Amino acid sequence: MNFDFPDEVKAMQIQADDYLTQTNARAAARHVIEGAPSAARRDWAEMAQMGWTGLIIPEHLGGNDIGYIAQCALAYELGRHVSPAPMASSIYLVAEALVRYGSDAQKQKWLPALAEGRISACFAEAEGLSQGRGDLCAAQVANGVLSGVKKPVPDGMDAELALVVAQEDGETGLYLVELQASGVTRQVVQTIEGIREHAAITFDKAEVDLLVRGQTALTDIKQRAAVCIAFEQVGGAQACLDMAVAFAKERFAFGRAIGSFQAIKHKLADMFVAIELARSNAYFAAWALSTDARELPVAAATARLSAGKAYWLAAKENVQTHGGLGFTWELDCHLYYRRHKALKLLLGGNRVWENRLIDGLKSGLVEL
Amino acid sequence: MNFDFPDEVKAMQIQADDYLTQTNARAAARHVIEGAPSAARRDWAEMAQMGWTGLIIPEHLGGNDIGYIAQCALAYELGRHVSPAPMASSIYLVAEALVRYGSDAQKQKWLPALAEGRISACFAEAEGLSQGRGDLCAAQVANGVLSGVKKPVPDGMDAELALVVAQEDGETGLYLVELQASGVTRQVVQTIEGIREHAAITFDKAEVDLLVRGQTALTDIKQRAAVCIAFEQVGGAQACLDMAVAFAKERFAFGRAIGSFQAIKHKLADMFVAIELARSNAYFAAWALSTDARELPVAAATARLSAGKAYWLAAKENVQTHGGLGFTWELDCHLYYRRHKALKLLLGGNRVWENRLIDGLKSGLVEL
Amino acid sequence: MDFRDTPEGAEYRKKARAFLEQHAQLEPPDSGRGYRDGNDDPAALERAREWQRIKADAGYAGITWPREYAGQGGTTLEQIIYEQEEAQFDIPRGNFFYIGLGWAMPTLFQWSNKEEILKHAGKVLRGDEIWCQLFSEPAGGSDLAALRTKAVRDGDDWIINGQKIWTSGGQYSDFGILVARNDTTQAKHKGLTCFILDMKSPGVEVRPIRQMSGDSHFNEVFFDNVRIPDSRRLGEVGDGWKVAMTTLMNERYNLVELVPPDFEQIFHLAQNTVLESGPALDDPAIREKLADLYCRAQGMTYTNFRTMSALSQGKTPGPEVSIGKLVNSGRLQESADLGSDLFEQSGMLMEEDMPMRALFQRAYLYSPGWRLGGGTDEILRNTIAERVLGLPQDVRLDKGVAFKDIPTGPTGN
Amino acid sequence: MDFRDTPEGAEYRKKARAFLEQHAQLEPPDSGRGYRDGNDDPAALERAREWQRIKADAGYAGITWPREYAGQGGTTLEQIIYEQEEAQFDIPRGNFFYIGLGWAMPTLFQWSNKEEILKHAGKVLRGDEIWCQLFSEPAGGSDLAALRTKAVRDGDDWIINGQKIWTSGGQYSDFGILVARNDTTQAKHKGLTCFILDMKSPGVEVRPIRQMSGDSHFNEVFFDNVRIPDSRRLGEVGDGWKVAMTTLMNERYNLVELVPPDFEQIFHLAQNTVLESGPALDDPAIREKLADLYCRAQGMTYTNFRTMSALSQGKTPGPEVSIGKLVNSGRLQESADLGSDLFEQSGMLMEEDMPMRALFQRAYLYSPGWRLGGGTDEILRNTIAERVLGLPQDVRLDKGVAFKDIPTGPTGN
Repeated sequence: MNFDFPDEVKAMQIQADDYLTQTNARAAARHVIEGAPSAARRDWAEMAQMGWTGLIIPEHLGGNDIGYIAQCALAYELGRHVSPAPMASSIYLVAEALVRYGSDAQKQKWLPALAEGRISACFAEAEGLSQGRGDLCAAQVANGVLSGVKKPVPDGMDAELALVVAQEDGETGLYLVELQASGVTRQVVQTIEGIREHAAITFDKAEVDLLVRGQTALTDIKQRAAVCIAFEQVGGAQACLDMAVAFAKERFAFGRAIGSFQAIKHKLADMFVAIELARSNAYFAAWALSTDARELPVAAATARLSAGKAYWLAAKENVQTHGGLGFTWELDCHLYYRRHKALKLLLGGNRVWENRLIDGLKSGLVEL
Repeated sequence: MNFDFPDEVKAMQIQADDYLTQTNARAAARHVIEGAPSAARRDWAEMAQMGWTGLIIPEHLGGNDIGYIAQCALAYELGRHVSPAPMASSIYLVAEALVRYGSDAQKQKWLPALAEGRISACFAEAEGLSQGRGDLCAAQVANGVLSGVKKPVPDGMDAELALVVAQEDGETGLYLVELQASGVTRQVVQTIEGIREHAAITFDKAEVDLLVRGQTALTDIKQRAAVCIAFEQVGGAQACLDMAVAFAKERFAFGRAIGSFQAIKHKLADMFVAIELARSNAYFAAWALSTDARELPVAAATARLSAGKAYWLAAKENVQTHGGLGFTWELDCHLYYRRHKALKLLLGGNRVWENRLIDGLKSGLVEL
Repeated sequence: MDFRDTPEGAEYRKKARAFLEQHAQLEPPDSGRGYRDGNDDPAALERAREWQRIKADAGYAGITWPREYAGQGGTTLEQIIYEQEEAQFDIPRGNFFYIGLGWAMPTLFQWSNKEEILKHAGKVLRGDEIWCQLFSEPAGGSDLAALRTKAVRDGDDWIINGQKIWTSGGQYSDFGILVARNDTTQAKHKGLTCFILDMKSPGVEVRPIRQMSGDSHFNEVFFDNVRIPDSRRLGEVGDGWKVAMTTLMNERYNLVELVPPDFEQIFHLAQNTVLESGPALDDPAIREKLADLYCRAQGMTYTNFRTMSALSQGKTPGPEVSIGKLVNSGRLQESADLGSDLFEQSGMLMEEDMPMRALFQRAYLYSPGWRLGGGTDEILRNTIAERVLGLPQDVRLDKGVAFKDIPTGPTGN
Repeated sequence: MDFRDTPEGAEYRKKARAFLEQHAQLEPPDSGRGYRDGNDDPAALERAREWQRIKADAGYAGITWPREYAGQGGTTLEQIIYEQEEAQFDIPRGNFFYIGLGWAMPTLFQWSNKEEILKHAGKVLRGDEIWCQLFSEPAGGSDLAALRTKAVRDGDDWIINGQKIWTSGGQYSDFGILVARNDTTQAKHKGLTCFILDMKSPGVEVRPIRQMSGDSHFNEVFFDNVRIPDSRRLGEVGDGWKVAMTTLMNERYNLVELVPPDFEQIFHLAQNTVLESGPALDDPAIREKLADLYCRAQGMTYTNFRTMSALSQGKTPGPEVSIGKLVNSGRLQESADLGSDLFEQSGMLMEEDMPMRALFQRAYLYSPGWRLGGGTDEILRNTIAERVLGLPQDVRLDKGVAFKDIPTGPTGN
């Protein structure tokens, strides 16, 4: 049994941590939220140079094909440093969809550009307020063109390529759309997160290229991305715990470190417990992702729910542990508090994943 | 505004506390659970003498008609002392049903006997495992006789009279059944609670006397009883908090009272908060009960849910605060832990009452 | 048992309501009004001042103030009744004056002299003079008394150096009540003294603090050799903690104020949201959460009834008054989280066209502050445990130790 | 990344499974087996002893014991693999021998001598000798070292007076490891000494404790001038805490054992229960609770995989091992509560014809004990905070104070 990242992945993870520390990913996140998103773009090219964008892309298409385990380890670091890079949009979702469902021509056209960081991509599913309902999708494709409005689309302002969920003849499909083409207009929308720019994208008879039809493919892509995002969530939660522990050791009140009070100690112990459970579940999901195991639907849902819960606890109680300071803009606590919500809602909230988990158990996908 | 018990009710409450302390209601509860239920019977007669059984029964029918507020205050004390008296069965449920729905003859026949404590009564609704479903009731009445099995029936072993929920021609009805009559057999069943004897009652063509037809009457009686039981729950929770606080002040570990550790302090503070919220909700429900207010369905559900939640927290964390000792038979912690479950499940669990609450809000029963 | 007003209370409520109906509209449940909405608008202060004058003229300002200081000589109950009614109306919000009205002046009534009080009372009542509270310091936090701002006697003056934080309204305040340390060789709670500070004194600098939500409702205030005449001292030298506590007791009471969204809003939201499975309000998992929030909301409403009952009978309210802020800040954060989750991926949107102008999303960002300000959750639990339940104090390392010798960091330990 | 066994582990598992299949049947998920089921049957000990002999003969007893003491010289991993497999079979339960096998003998291996060890090892392996642990005292609780049982030297003997509590298996034990205080003028953790006690010695009295569930799985043990020869001392005089800790470290690890109902049972129950609205498993509120329980159950399963990975690579497991008991006892109580609630009014019934023989109802009554034994929730959180997160210790009033001078009650404070 070796239920741990392999050594070469751990080495890559340390490199990633170094890079994100040196380039100060948290500061980059702060630039975006303060209205200067350009730094994220520079980092994106550098990340591609280090091979981060090509981990699941075959070598002949410009990637390095190192695999999903490495991608999960990297996701953990990106989450921990609350990076604003469009990795989830471009790679976990769009590159993933291309790798699994793209034609040779589609792969040739887009994957090298994504692997080399020349472009970024976004995943456009939500449609504003109707989005509580997965059965409703107003965006329509007919005669090869798409009309409709998608919002919020994370990383949608900068991306060259969108993967759009739309209906055609009453069936759900995934369509590739070039965003510089005519019939596409974009507008920044304000969200709770702010660390990634979100767009409202209006398609008015925009040309599309069908990637794949059917709800199954959509579910497949989302649950695969959910595994990587669970690692981002666990990483974010760990960063919150680390911040809170460091602060509790240094901050004194009533003549002693606040970390010597049980109210703080037990709060942080509970965070630790939630994070370790989530980490273990994420590991299993990474294995299921990397081996295309039949357990994947249940494993992905378990990892996601557990990571979301740990992140919520860690994000809010990190603010609380920091006291008034934690509530200031100046400290980084709020970056994680904001990001928590974005990661929890991206790909659908808990209700969706609880159903997927229980339905998976009912149909015997895993042995109890 | 006088959102508090009136002085005369408070005086009665003090008397009740004195009586229950002097006669050692907790010890009586212990006798029942240890298999000697006779003490409860003796106390029942004394309680009747003090007028506790006649609070909602008109004077001309042997009661004192002091009213619901007094009955709620008394319920609080009975709950606090975890009394084994069949008050909920005989009075909150059966006497209540007779007062509200009985014919003159039925009232004449039963209410004086109940008010004077000459008999006790029980409420027979549950039917073993099918009972999760309120839409299923296998007990059937035809041609004036009842057949079916009811279990668990709290206080069913001792009672002379049962109020039975049964179906006749597809409609739910409430029927009075004399338990010493032929066609009735009873057997003790073991329950989590143990503080009140529970029976399985088999009716084999037992003669019945129809009290009232219809689901509405059943719902009405249950929600009225739920208010009194909420007071028992709040009283029980308060007793747990009092025990835990006293223990935390006296028990020393690491050279100091365990009540000086934040883990214990904050646990007990949380109990206090839950209990005060529940108490306030119970007060409002008592007002609604005593005035037949249109808010009653929502008020009863709110009081019940909130009291159940406070009792669960207080019952389990009282055991926890007492440490290993709390887990022994010798201490009284477990009496409350057991009773909590009985009161939560009697009249139906949380799901039932959550639906009643939200449905009540939807139909505008209360102003938001 | 009755929760209706006493005849006098009912009469007062009727009049207050008539006054409000004459001057304002009822606020609809879906107005989306959030914490300090409109406060950042430059014209907000002027609008609030206008409303304050209308209230003062009608006798609804300084309801509990003594008549000799231009107050109404009314009861706390009347004050509460008025606030309950006002909360239902769409009036200019902003909370510019509540420190002066509810905290600063009552402290002066107890610790200052008639002449000084009369200089301010009328202006405060009409919103012409604004006060702030200068207590919290960066090094203090929950350990309120650990403050380091120094007051050194110099002839008839005191010279102040140091820094305060979380000063609400510092930027537009005319005066503040300041507590500073006059002697570091005394124990922590001793050696403190209170003053009235003219905020326009040389050496006072006010800088806004940006909160995690992006708003700036608070300030840091720096003192660089600021002079305060000894005549503006409140209480004796060394009595500063006692003086400060008068005011803080008021604060604890006042902070039980409800911040939107309350239950009404989350219910409204669930009622108007449709999920795949049907109306959100019919989903059992959502019903369970709403029922729980309702139980706490009503629990607080009826707990306030109990407090009002005590007040209307001239009694001191029971220990149940201590639960308000803890309960309310917890359910605020939960409601905000639940409300933004209802919309799945779109729940992140903070656009104006979101239901109730994205009230739940905004509340998600301001709710953490409510678990901190006016006593953290942890401090409030301690207070309940010690003052209500009578549990022993935690071991105190700082008790009876000279302030300068109390450890303030890991190396000093 | 792989959670399959190593080739050696797989081989070991295969053999263990073959052995188990030869001697026992798989246990079905609805067997309703609860905590210590069958333990109270007078014949249980004999059945358990029989099974223990079969295991010993096949080499599945004392898996990690050194070969020189009749053990298998195997790895912790092999031990875990065997236990994982055994847990799936319907074998005689009773836990009569685990203190001897897992705690007492390993302590002797470290602190006793070959001659003494060889006197016991073979008998313990075959279930012919039973051991108990004599640590906890009424005044101790979470403050384990606060024990008062006295050991006074008298020639070549020690004379023991005092009382122990929570002694599992005290009534049928042959020997026990006792820790007693030999010097009250030393600090709490000093002045303690460990002994091997022959439970048949004159002056030893064992009385059962009745638990809140009505069962009696534990005892009080009283010592009235009990004599122990100095040759049965473990470690030096005054080293008792160190010796006791060897054993307790083993205990913390062993207690991560799962007690039914686990997720499998609650899922099975929900799957087979029909509510008014349809199958319980399709109710969103129940789905939410089950999903949460599943996340914690799997979280523990995979956390154990991480521990096993470390062990199979010869590394020390990481800090994640410390979460097991806290997580498991919490979800045990929640599952028991949820499972009994599913049946509304009938959920109180404890009859044999309830689903899984009323497992959930029985668990409701035994689950509180799991939050207490082997370290309370509160102590476990402290341990995680201090040992894993490195947070500072709480202020300790008893540190370095002579045991006799440590306050033990309100008057002594």
